[in-house]
Amino acid sequence: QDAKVTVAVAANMQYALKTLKTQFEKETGIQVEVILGSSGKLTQQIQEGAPFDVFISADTKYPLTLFQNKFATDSPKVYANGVLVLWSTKSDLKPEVNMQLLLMDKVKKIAIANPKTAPYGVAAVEILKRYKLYDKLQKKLVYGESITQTNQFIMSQSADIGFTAKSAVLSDEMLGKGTWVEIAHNGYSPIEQAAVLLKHGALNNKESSEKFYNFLYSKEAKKIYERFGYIVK
Amino acid sequence: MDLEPLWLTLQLAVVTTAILFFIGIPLANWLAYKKTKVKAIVEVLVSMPLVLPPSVIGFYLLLAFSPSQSFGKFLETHFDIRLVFSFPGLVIASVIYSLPFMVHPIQSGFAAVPESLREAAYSLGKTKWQTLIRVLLPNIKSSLLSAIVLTFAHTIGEFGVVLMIGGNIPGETKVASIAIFDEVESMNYASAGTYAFILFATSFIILLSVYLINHRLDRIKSI
Amino acid sequence: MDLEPLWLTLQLAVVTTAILFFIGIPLANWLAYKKTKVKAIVEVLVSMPLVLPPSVIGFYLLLAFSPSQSFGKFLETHFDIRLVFSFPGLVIASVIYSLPFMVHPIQSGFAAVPESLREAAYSLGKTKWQTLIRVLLPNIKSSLLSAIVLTFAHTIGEFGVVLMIGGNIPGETKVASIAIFDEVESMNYASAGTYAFILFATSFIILLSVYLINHRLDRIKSI
Amino acid sequence: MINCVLHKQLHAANGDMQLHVSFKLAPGDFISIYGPSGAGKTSIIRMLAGFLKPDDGEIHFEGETWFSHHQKIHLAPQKRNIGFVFQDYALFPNMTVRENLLFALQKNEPVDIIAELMQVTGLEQLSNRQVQALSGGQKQRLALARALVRKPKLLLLDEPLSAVDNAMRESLQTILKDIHIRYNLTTVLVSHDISEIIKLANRTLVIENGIIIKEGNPADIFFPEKPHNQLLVNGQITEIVKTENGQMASVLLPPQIIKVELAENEVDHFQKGDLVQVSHQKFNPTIKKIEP
Amino acid sequence: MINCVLHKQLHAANGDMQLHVSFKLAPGDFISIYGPSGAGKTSIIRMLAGFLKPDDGEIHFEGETWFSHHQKIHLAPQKRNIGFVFQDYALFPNMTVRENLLFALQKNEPVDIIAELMQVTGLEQLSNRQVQALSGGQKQRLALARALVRKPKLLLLDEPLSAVDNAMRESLQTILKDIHIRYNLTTVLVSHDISEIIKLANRTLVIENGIIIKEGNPADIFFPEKPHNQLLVNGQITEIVKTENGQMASVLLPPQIIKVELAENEVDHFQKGDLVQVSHQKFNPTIKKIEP
Ligand SMILES: Nc1ncnc2c1ncn2[C@@H]1O[C@H](COP(=O)(O)OP(=O)(O)OP(=O)(O)O)[C@@H](O)[C@H]1O
Ligand SMILES: Nc1ncnc2c1ncn2[C@@H]1O[C@H](COP(=O)(O)OP(=O)(O)OP(=O)(O)O)[C@@H](O)[C@H]1O
Ligand code: MOO
Ligand SMILES: [Mg+2]
Ligand SMILES: [Mg+2]
Repeated sequence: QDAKVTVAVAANMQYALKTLKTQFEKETGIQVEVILGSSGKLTQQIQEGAPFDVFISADTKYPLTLFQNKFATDSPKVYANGVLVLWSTKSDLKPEVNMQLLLMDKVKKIAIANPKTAPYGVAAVEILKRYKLYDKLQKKLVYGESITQTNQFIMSQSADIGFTAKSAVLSDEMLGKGTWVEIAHNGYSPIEQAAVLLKHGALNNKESSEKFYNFLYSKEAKKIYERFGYIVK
Repeated sequence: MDLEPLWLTLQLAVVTTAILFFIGIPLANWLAYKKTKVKAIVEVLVSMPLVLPPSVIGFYLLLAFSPSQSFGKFLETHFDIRLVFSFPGLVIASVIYSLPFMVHPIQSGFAAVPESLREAAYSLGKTKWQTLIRVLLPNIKSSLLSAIVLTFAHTIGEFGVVLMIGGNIPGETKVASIAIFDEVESMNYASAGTYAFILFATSFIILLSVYLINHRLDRIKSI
Repeated sequence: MDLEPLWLTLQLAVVTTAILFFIGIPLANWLAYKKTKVKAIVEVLVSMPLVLPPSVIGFYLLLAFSPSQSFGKFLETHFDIRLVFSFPGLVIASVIYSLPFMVHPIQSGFAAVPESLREAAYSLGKTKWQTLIRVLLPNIKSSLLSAIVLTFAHTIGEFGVVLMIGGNIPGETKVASIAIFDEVESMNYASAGTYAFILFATSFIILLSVYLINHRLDRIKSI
Repeated sequence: MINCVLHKQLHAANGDMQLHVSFKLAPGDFISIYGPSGAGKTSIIRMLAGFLKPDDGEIHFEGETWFSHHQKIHLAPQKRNIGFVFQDYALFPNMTVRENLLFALQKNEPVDIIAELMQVTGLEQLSNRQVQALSGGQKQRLALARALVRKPKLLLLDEPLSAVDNAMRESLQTILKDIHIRYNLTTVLVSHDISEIIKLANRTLVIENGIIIKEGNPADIFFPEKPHNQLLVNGQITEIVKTENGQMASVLLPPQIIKVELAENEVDHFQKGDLVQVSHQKFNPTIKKIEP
Repeated sequence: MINCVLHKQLHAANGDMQLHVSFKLAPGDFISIYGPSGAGKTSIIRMLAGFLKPDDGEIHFEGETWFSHHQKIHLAPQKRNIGFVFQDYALFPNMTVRENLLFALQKNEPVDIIAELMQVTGLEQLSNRQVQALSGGQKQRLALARALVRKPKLLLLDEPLSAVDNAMRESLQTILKDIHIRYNLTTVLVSHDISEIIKLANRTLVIENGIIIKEGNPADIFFPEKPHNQLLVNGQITEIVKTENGQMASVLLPPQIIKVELAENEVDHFQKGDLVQVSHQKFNPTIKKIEP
């Protein structure tokens, strides 16, 4: 009966997680139930008592808060570093490393994740500020509730271009759609993505939760992160 | 495609409608026949879910249900019940959210029954309860039908509140409206479209049937 | 605290109500007096936003508005208009979303005007338009009031649709209901509470006024 | 024996109106309440039934106190032993004729009364009819029968016959009269039909503006003049034609038209359509019964 | 000159009913339509007004074709030169008396007609009253005045006086008659009041089940018997008392009660409340006008 683990997953990890999940289920026979959302939203829900066993965040700050507020058993452990990309699916728009193209007239809307709740949004704002574009572009910004909604804005061309996770553009769903460019890693603070084992999991579902949590740091897992563009140290 | 969200939506709609049916009848009865000043206030409160943003309703429910707040804490420590992110929590939220859709049609139904019908039953020595069951309800069948169907359909459409207090847990709180949002976000337009189409078609058929049945009942009555 | 979302909500509600007023009157007029079979279908379509999940409405609007789809592309290439993430897009969405709240009360209002009043105007040589302006509308003031207020309040409450097509742009599409959701997600419960309270209080006062004014009008009429 | 003093402030069309009445009913009385629209007739019997609460006063019925402002008693309609017949019948549309009557039957009462009442009111054949399918007169009889199932001591009737046609009214009046005697009732009838009142009631209250302005035997109240030997009938001129001797008016006195010679000096005075009073001195009539 | 042939399938309470009528009106005619409820009276004048579209037939009015099934013509009510008076008055509640009349005035028509009509119908004093504050008779007069503002050639009246009391009816009938002559109208009156028809109309159509069953002069139609010299009046027995010679019945013949001696053998035959026919041979009456 305990052969199930409920995992709250930051939206950028959803593509990698599909593969992780298949692998883990095959190895252990334990079912993985995935709840997606922005890291901030999931953190809020966990604090309100959501019944999640493991939390895979897009940064270290949110899991740390949970640990400090006694919703997690251990301090958070980084599993990979995220990479930010600039992506467009419009045929007449080719993202460049030099971001001045964002100022062009034909770029009407730029999608980023909501910096209030999504670490990838924070990184995107940081990069725009670094290039002194933030104030000029503020009118063009639209905010996805999480990185998924951001992807959706770019994919449907509702936004002409946008900042998202590299894992997204490498995913099966989006592979080969539009063009993207990786943002220089020194342009933003490293997106150190960490996970924690939650109290709920430790209390109600110890064995499976721990198995899954440990699996996140296994060799096989690391290979999968790399395949989806994450940097693993 | 995962049919669980549709199944869950159906369960939620059935349970909510059933509960509201038993809350709605006495409440509508009271509103239709009382003439106190409290009535205006209660009438407004019943209508509030019509005009309040679901996020406002969701916010207050979140405060009420959260185990860190007094009511939620009380439930948690004394009964080991947690309403956020749970099906019972959704049911309570839906009951509040769909309340006006049950109460309003029944109230108009009661108001349309001639007063003399109630009084006739009283003059025959019948209690209010007997009068309600044997005389009033059988004579407002078409209002009851509207109320049930609207409540059912509106519960199917519940979204904002669920998003805030439901937490998208498969098999527990991931209802169809949330699943559609989710699928759209993950760009599975095909399955979003399938969910949406099923809900659209269901609502359309339900609503069309009510209109037609109501017209039929009206005609039968007028003959 | 940022008051812009509240201000934006107000603008959206005013514009939507104004537009719906001019759409709602002819539509309600048609529904109240036509007896064709098309009518039942139109009646159901008008009621659909009542029962469809906002996420379904939002999904279809997103498809329609997206510049990669035909309608959105057409607007973009010919008129340089993009409806997603824009205030005009929200207005269109709100108009669809709140349609039944404008049409239903006006329709019942028209239906309650005795047929002979219209016919009397016709027999005096007045056109349908003159009859509408000079006879029908002045005699359904209280229904018009209900319609306006309900539409206004319901637009304030719009959430799910805006969440899907709005993009949360401050000053453009970040209306109060979205702001509340946002604040709750980022755990700023205090400011979520403030927004929620303002909306709650506004809705309550608006609704209470309508009920009281309506009762007053009813009483005046009955004397 | 009913003894009542009633005071109620009513909200009439043209401002407030004080209803102030007091009257007594002896067992077996058939009293009628007569008066213009809005005088307060319905209000009075609604207070007797308990549907409307008086502002002040008392109602005593055979030793029971049904209402007393000072003692703060207001017995629910359910607990007053009354039968009430509504102007709009108020039959239960969801039930058949028989079901309407069965619904009225009190627990543990024998069911015989139903058959008896159906027979008295001539409804046996209609037992399983839905009430919508009844004619006006049949509905009226059912309403009456239903009010009697409980064997009330006090029967209250609010203009029960105003919506039925003449022939039906005749026969229902007869039924009403029989029932009043047969079940030993005290009956209060609101009516605006003087002929009906004279036929049925032994006493009349004439109400105006919430006050009893006259009270007594119906014939005395409505036709206080002494019987005399002259006949006056109102008619209408349908035609005026020239004859050898002057002019002749045809006067419509339903069911016939009579001819009246006009004197020379009267000719210009009359014209077609005029309402006229026909009089005839030294009148020596015979009468013949009209079978309904 | 109006010439019409009308056919319409109506959905009556007890199944469908075929309305099939054809009639002509000469200019200046005042015709009345009489018949039981549901016969199709209202339907006929609604078809004349253009509110209801016949299934087949024609309506020709002084050379204009208002309706023709074959030519597919159905003139809108706005384009027919009619005045229509509704049973429920259909006054505009959002306007005062004067505004109701002004609304009816056509563009560029002189406003004098308003004052004239207010004077003819006695509404001058009420010019600025809201219509809700009018009495039934005042409302009726206003409805009539409003229908005449347009100076229609054809005036259609649907039971216009059925809701007013007797005295008011009298005076409105007189106004109606004067107006008919003064404005040279052709008038069609739906009425179920025979006395009213006799007073006002020069021709009557009697309708039953959608068919004209009789047509002609009102007095001939309703009282086909020859005037004769016997008087029959219906009355009601209010009392029977013993006298020395036998029994004496008091018979109510409003406005009086007369006394009739009963023969020995008749005594058991009569009882209080009975309706009776009073007859008197060799009748030689005089008449006196009743001033309204
Ligand atoms: N519950 C009530 N409270 C106050 N006023 C009332 C109430 N019910 C009726 N009235 C008013 O009292 C007045 C008398 O009404 P009532 O129905 O007793 O008259 P009525 O004599 O029966 O007239 P009608 O012949 O038209 O039936 C009316 O003006 C009515 O508006
Ligand atoms: N538009 C319509 N289409 C079909 N049937 C109709 C229509 N209007 C009325 N009827 C039916 O036609 C029948 C005759 O109605 P109408 O109103 O002409 O009768 P009436 O002679 O005026 O009766 P009353 O004296 O009761 O006013 C009724 O049974 C009515 O239901
Ligand atoms: O994966 Mo996130 O938490 O939406 O940036
Ligand atoms: Mg009354
Ligand atoms: Mg009619």
